[in-house]
Amino acid sequence: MKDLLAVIMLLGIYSLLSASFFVAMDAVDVAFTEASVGAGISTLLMLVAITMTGRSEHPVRHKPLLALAVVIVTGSLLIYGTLDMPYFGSAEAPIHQHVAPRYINDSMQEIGVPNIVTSVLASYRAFDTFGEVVVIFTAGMGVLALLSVARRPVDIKKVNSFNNSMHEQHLVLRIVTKMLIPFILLFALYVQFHGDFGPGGGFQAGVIFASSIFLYTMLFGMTTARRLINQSFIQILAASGVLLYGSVGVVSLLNGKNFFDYSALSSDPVAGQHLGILLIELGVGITVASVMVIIFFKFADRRDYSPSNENKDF
Amino acid sequence: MDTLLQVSSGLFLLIGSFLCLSGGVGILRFPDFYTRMHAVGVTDTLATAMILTGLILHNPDFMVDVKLVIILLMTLFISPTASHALANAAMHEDLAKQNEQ
Amino acid sequence: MLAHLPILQVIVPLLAAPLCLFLTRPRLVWLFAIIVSGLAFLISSLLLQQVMTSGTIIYELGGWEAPWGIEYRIDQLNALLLLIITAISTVVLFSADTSIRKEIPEDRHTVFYILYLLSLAAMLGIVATGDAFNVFVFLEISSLSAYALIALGKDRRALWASYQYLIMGTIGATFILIGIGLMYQMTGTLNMYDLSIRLPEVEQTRTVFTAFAFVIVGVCLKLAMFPLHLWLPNAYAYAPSIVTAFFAATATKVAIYLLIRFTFSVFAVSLSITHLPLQMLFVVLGLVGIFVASTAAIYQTSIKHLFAYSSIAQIGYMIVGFSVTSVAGLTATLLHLFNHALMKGALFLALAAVVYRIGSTQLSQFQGLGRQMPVTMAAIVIGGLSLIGVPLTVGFVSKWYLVMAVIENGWWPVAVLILLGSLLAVVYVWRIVEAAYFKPALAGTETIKEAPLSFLIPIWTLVLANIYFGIDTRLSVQVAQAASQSLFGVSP
Amino acid sequence: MLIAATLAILVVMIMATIRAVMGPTLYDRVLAVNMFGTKTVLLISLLGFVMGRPEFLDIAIVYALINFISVIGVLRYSDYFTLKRNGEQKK
Amino acid sequence: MLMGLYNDWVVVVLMMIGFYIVIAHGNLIKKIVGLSIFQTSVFIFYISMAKVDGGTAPILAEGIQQYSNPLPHVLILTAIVVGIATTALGLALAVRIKEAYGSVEEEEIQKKDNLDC
Repeated sequence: MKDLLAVIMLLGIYSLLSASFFVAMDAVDVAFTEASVGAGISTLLMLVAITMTGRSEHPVRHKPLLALAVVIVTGSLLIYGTLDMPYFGSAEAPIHQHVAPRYINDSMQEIGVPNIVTSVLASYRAFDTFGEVVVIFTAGMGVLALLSVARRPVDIKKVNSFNNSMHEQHLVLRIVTKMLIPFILLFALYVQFHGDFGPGGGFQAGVIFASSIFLYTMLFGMTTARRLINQSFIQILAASGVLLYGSVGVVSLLNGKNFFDYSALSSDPVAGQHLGILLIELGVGITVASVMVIIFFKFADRRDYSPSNENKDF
Repeated sequence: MDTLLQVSSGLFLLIGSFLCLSGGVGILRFPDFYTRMHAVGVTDTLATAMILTGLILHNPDFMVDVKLVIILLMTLFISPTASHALANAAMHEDLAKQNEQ
Repeated sequence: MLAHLPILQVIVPLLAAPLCLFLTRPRLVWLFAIIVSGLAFLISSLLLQQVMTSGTIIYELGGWEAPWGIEYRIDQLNALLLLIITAISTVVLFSADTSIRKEIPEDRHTVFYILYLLSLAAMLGIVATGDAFNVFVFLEISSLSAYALIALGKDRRALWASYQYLIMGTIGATFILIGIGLMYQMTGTLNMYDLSIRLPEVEQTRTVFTAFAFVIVGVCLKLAMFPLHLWLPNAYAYAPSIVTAFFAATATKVAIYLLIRFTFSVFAVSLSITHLPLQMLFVVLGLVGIFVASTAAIYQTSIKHLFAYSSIAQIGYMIVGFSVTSVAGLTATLLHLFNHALMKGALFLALAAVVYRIGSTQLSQFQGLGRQMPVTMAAIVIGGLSLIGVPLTVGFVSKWYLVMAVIENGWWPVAVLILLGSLLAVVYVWRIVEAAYFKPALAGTETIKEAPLSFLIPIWTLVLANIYFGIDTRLSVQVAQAASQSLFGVSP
Repeated sequence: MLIAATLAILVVMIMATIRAVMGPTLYDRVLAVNMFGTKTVLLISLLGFVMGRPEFLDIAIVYALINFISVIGVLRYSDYFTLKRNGEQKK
Repeated sequence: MLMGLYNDWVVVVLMMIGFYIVIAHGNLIKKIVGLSIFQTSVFIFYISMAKVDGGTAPILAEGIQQYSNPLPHVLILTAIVVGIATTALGLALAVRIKEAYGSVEEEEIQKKDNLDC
């Protein structure tokens, strides 16, 4: 496969397939995330990237024998390692005996949220999730550091006329999109606040929210989208999501409990847990949505203004 | 009443599966892009509608039915739009090629 | 508030990073970062003191007890690492403002400090946590910020170096993830302490063997241990000078910490050493690493590359000490870890000062610098002597302990090889001295002045620490010994 | 009947994958990916019923949305290539 | 044994395909695609270990006794996020490299670097 565009589409299929597999394996939350991230966001980012780096791959000249050897050794080590593993689906495996039973049996009394994944994610292992939000924030800052361009566009008129010529042919798309976007936003809100009861939560909601903005940008052009969304405002928003998450922990510290102990938030421990989960999910959602938008905009900006495109006839 | 629902649900699912398969054969066997597009575009929308209707009839739970209806509506919107956009883009490329020649 | 110190250690810099976006001027952000880093340093010294007096501190996050929630577990080893990281970070930050003015465009300064603080917080998080998966998460934060920081370098090769690091680093992290998954599958727990209790039951299985292999290879990729070191020299050489100074002194230390933690605490010593030919493997790789990297260092034309290769060689020493698997050997490794952070911090900071003045680190540009920048060059010379292991510097102390530990184990040839390795260090340090002091200055360089105070003060703080801990070894040796004893379960 | 429908959809998914790998044009691939996406939506809805917990249809909705967005994305950015190429040729 | 472990072996093969793409291909974008496949396969490995025969999704409902293990799901949610973060940063680097070197092929970049020295 030398055509990277095709490679990326096949990657999208792989991602969709693995997400269906996750559903079959009962991991509904994971399937949700993999679908929106793997098949949605990362495919889009790769598409934008190859418009800048070129679409075809050069043939490999030398035979990668060393690579093949490394892969075979690693693979056989892994196969060797699987030989003593508990069998697939067996309920006697250690992982179903040791830590997990408490989550399954007691999380309803301790946290009061039917979705066990949410209660483990947001309360028992809240610090991991905080780390996850910081990872996303770091990626946003990293992309900001790498792809920021000076305010001065190369030739804004040319870029605009190029973009417009592209949009004119999409009248039907524009109308359908206009109808869809409010629905997508509504759905994002539903996912955000329904995460306690069903699959979903802040991360998925953030991604869905961001993808609606991507859709808008792709069909109505960067200039229109930028009029809608202020760059420095969205950076502040990304930071405040992280801070919202962190401050929930700080509040419990100030109340004399341990960091992220949500029972400090209310007189009734279970109600406190509920409130805490709601707040941190909100923080996650805000950060994820705004960082995704930052990343996407930076990529798109770079393409329109990058010096390498300067001499090209659009 | 119940048996009637079950039977009709099964029927819908059957038709849906058949349409699906014919679409699948179409995408593999048809000679060029536009004919494939036709096969997929038509069967996709109809098959989805059939299978989802079958599921709605199958299930008495209200919330689930609402979600199924939402999915149905969305496919009815999205599928033809995507097909339209695709055909449109392909046409443009073809026209561009012809202009060159 | 004293009870919450373990979490504050990580959370203060972590929450400070997004706060930077609210500050308008880069200068303010810099001041803020120094304050935060200083605060972290204060917390880590308090923690070390607390641990030395009252033993291991356990902090349960979210109030959930250990195998269900995530816990922070600070013993002597962690406390020592926390102190090293925060100290170096604070000292390095003092010269950051002056240095990056020359090397990074103005509009990226705020982002630079944010990434720096994130990287600091993530390293502290890796060290403080007692949960295997949490290690992975924080490892990724530190790696992502490292990729971005390295890519900020002026040269275009910085981008390529950063990309290579990203690929290698992600492969390493994914290997660690596979290893953690296999361990989890056999034991059902992610908590390190719990793992160490439950792993012996299943230690004979092939799955645990594979898990161990994957974790070790993953960590060694991050560590840049000899055959897996290819990403390191370019990454260090083309990153902004401040970043190099910070990472050279801390990042590899964190990876060494992980190696020690996984081999000695999580997998019991019996498994890691007795059942596997790990000891031999590590000694050989360590020694080969020392020689190959030192020889490569001799042939470099850029001083940053030279010291980067020397870092790989120093990692070799730590690996040798570590593979002795006795209290003495581990003490030597920890001492060298501490001392190497001081030396490399001083050396790379001095290089940053040179870059600030002459804009390059090519050896040919160093001619006559001994007279033009006497104070900076003196620091480089002392740092170099410390690398060689001359008495009265920290380098001597750790080499001494290392050789003693090796001899105690009866490995005479290894001890001789270690001393031979030091001779190679003499050669590459001499090349710098020769260029700086015994060659005439290049034409047109008369205007070069001594580095500004914002460089000299931090550099000399580190250099003096080099000398102080080379003479008064009580503090460092005591902590290192306590840490290695606790790892082997020997009561002091 | 549910299981039969699931199997039929799996077969169609395989067919779509074959077309996506074979190509030959970009648009054939996009078409195949789009078809694959809609079939995934159906598969997820059916799987929910087969496994007896049909509450999780939210995922299917997301799939439908994402599928739409990625088709638009591919078209939007492939336009970019076509126009760029045409521009270069004119020059 | 075959029935009990076939699933793991398929995952291993998938992982190794991804791993091979990362180390054998010279195109920077393709390397990132490889990383993505590698990571997704590790996710599949984690999720398949969480499955219990006869269990259902870990969302509590009345009348259900057997749930699959929720902990690997939580870990993988975090890991997916880490994956997308790495992908985004890697792509950003690739874009910058293209601008600086005019190419995203490993061989050409190395050739240009050697010329610089």
